Amino acid sequence: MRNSLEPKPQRSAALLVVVLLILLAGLLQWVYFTHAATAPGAGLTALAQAELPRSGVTNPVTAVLLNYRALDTLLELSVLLTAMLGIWSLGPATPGYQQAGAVFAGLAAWVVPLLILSGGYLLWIGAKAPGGAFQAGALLAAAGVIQRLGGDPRASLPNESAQRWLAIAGIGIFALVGLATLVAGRGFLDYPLAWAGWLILLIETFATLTIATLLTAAYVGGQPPPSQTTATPGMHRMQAPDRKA
Amino acid sequence: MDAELLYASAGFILFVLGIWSLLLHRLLIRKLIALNIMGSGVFHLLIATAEHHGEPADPVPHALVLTGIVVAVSATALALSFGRALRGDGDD
Amino acid sequence: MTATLALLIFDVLMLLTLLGLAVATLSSRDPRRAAILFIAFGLWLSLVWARLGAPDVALAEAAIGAGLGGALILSAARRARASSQAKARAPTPPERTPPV
Amino acid sequence: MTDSLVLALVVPLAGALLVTALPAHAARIGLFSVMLNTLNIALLTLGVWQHDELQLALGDWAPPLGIGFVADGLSAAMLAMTALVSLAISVYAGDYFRDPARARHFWPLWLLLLTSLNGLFLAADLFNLYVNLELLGLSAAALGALGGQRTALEANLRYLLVGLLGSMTYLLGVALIYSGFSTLDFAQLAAQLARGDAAASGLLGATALGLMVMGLALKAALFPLHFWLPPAHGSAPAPVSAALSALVVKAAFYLILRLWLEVFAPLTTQGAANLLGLLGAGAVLWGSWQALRAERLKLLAAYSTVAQLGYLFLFFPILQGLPAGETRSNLFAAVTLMALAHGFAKSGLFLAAGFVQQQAGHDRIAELGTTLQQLPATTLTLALAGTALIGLPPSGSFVAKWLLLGGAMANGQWWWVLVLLAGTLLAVAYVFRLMTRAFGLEPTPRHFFTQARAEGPALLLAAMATGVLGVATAPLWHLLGTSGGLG
Repeated sequence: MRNSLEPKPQRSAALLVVVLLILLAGLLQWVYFTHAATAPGAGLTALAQAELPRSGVTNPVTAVLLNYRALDTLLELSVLLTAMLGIWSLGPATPGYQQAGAVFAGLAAWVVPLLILSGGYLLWIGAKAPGGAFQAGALLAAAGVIQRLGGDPRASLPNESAQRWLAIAGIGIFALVGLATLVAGRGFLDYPLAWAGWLILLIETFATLTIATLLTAAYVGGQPPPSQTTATPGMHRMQAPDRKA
Repeated sequence: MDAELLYASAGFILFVLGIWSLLLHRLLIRKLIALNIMGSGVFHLLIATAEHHGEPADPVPHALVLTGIVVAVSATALALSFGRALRGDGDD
Repeated sequence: MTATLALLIFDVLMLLTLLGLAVATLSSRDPRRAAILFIAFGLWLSLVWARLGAPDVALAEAAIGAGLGGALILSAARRARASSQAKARAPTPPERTPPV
Repeated sequence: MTDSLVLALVVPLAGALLVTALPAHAARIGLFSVMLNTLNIALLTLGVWQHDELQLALGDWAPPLGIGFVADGLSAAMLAMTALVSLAISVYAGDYFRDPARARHFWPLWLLLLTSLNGLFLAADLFNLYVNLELLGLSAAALGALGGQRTALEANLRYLLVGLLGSMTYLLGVALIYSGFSTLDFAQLAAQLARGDAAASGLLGATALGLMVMGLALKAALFPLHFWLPPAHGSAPAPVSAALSALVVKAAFYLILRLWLEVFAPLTTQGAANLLGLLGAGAVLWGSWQALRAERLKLLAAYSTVAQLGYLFLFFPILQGLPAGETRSNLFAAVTLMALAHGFAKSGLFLAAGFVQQQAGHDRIAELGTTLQQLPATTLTLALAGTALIGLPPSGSFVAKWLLLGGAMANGQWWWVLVLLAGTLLAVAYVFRLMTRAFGLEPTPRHFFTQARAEGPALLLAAMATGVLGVATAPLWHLLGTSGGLG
C-alpha cells in the first residue's frame, strides 16, 4: 500500500525523483521548442475578435468567459460552491482573531469602502476593459477578510440562511438565463444579440456576490455556528441541531 | 533565443519544481504551496503561448487561466479545511 | 537592436526573479515564511503576466491567487504555529499528510 | 432531442442549488432531482438509440471557439449506468443518512458529483473536462470524509491531493495541445492528428497524451498508482463508497478510453498499449491478492475495484492490435459491458456491505457469520455481486471476459489469457471466502428483507449486473452500433 515515499525519503529515492524530474523538464522543453520552431499554433485571436460584435461585450476575455465558453464559468462557480460545502461539512468555523487595535480599525474603515467601490467599478468596466466578476468578487472578499482580521468572526457575512442563498445566487441566475434562452427556443445560454450585454451584466452582478460570499466563507473556514451568541466550541458537528430552514 | 520561448520554458520549470516539492515534503501547507506553484507553471505556459509578437493576445487561454485560478483557490481552501479538521484545533 | 537586447535582458531578469522566488518559497522550512514568499511569488507572477499582455489574468492572479489564496495559506500557517506553540510540550507533531 | 444533453447537466445542478438553499428539505428535493435526472437520461439514451449520435454546440458557438457536447453509444451507456446506480444509491442514502445534520451535508455534494459525472460523459472539450474533473475530485473527497473519523479524513485528504496532482498533470497536457493545435475540441483535434502535418505535431500530441493519460491513470487508480484507493473507498460512508468505486474511478477510465481509442488514435502505438495492459495485469493480480487477504469487507470490495479496473486496461493492447472491423467493435462493446457490469456489481456490493456493517456494528469478515445468516436478501446481493466480480455466467462480466478471451486469441496475444485466468481464480477465492460465512447451522430467518429500503436497491443493482446485463446484451450492442454477440 505504501509504495510511495516514506516520511523521511531515502536519499537515493530523492535523488531518483530529481533525476526523473530533470529528464521530464528536458523532454517537455525539447518537445515544445521543436514544435514551436516548425509549426506554431495560430491561436484563436482572430476568430475571437471576429465574433466579438456578436458577443455583447467588447472585452474579448469577458466574451470568452461569459459567452463563448460560458459553461466553463458555470461549472467553475460550482467548483467554488463545492469547496464551500465541503468546508462546511468538515466542521464549524473557528472563532476569529482578537479585537484589532485602533490603528487597524481606522485603516479598515478606509480600506473596506474603497475595496467595495473598486469592486463595483471592476464589475462594470469588465465588459470593455480588464476586469469582471472574478476580480470584483475577489475585492469584495478581500473586504470581508479585512473585517475578519479586524475582529469580526463572521467577516461581515450575513446569517447562514442568507449565506446559502447568496452562495447559489450567481450560479442560479446563470442557469436560469440558460434555461430561459432554452425555453425561448434558442438553446442553452445562447443569448439574443440585443440582450447579450445586459444578460451578461446581470449574470456577472450575481456572480460577483456569489464569488465574494464563497471566497469569504472559505476564508472563515467552517459552517457558521447555529446561532451567533451560543457558539460553543466543543459542540460536535454531527450533533448540531438542524434549525435552519 | 526568443523571449516567448523563454517564458514558456519558465512554465515547465515551475511545474517540475512544484512536483519535486510536492513529492518530497510532508507538511500539508508546503504540499499545497507546491501544488499551487505547479498550477502556476501550467497557467504561465498558457499565457506565454497566448502572446504573439505585437498582435493582440489570444483571449481564450487567458479565460482558461482565470477559470483555473479560481479552481486552484477552491481546492486549496478545501484541503486546508481538511488539515484543520485533522488537527482538530477548532478553538485556537 | 540595443532596444531589443535591453528588452531581452529585462525579460530574463523578470523570469530569473520569478524562478528564484519559486525556489525560495518551495525550499523554506517555516510554513509562515513559505506562505509570505508564496504571496510575493504570486504578485511577481501577476507582473510577468501583465508584461505578457494579460491584464485580466494579472488582476485575477493578484487578487485571487496571491491575495486570497495567500491569505488562506498564511492564516493556516499562523494557526498551525499557534497550535504547535500551545502544544509545545505535548508530543503531537505538527500536522502531516499521508504520503502522496 | 439535444435539450436532454444540457438538461443532463442542469437538472442535477439545479437540484444541488435548491438543496443548498433549503437544507431542511434536502432528502426530498435531492431524491426528486435524481429521479428527474434518470428520466432525462432515459430520454437521452432513446435519442442516441434513434440517431446514433447527438451533438450540441453550447450557446450556438461552434468549436473551436465554443464547447461541444457529444453523446454517442459509449456516453449513453455510461450515462445510463450512472443514472441507475445513482438512483439506487439515493434511495439507499435516504435511509442511511437519517440524521438531518448529515443529510444536509450529503445531498448538495452528491448532486454536484452527479453533475460532474454527467458533464464528463458528455463534454467533447479538453478544458471543460478539466473543470468537470476538478468538480468531481473536490465533491468526491468531501463526500468521502463525511463519516468524520480520522482515518476517513486522512484517506480523503490524500485522495484530494492525488486528484489535484492528477488534474494538474492532465491540464499541462491540455495546455500543450492548445499551444500546438489551437483547439480543444475532440473532433477537430482528431482530424488534425489524422492529417499528421508535421512530425513535430505528432511528437507534441504524443507527449500531451502521455501527460493526460498519466494524470487520469492516477485518478483511475491504475496499478501502481492505486495506493490511495483502498483506504479512501474503505473508509467512506457506504453510499459514497458505492459511488466512488462504481462511478468516479470509472469516469477517469472512460476518459482514457475515449482519448486513447478515438481522439489520439493516430498517435498510439502497440508498445504503449502493451504498457497499459501490463499495468492492468499487475492491478488484476495485486488487487485480487490483496482482496483475498483483506480482513474487512469494505476493504475487500475496495481492493477488488483495483483488480476490476485492471481488467479494463487489459483491453487496450488487444484493441490496439486489431484492425477496424467487427471483431474490434465487438471488443469495444465488451470493454463497455465490463465497465457497466462492474459499476452495477460493485455499487451493489458496497451498499450491501454498508448494511452489514450497520447491522453487525463492524465489517470484519471473520466475525460476520451470524449477521449474514440473518440477512437473506443481503446475502443474495453479495452472492450476485460476487458472481459478476468472478465473471461467472450469466453475468455481464462473463460475456465481456469471453469476448476478451476471443480477442486475445485472435490477436495471438495469449499471455493476457493467463492473467485473466489467474485473476478469475483469485476472485473465486475471495468471493467464496466471504460466502462461506453465510452458510451455517442457524435456523432460516422468516423475512427475506430486514429493511427493504436499504437492501432493495443493493439487490436490484447486483441483479442488474448478473441477471440483466449478462442475458439481455442486445440493446447494448445496438446502442454501441455493433453486431455483438458471442459469435
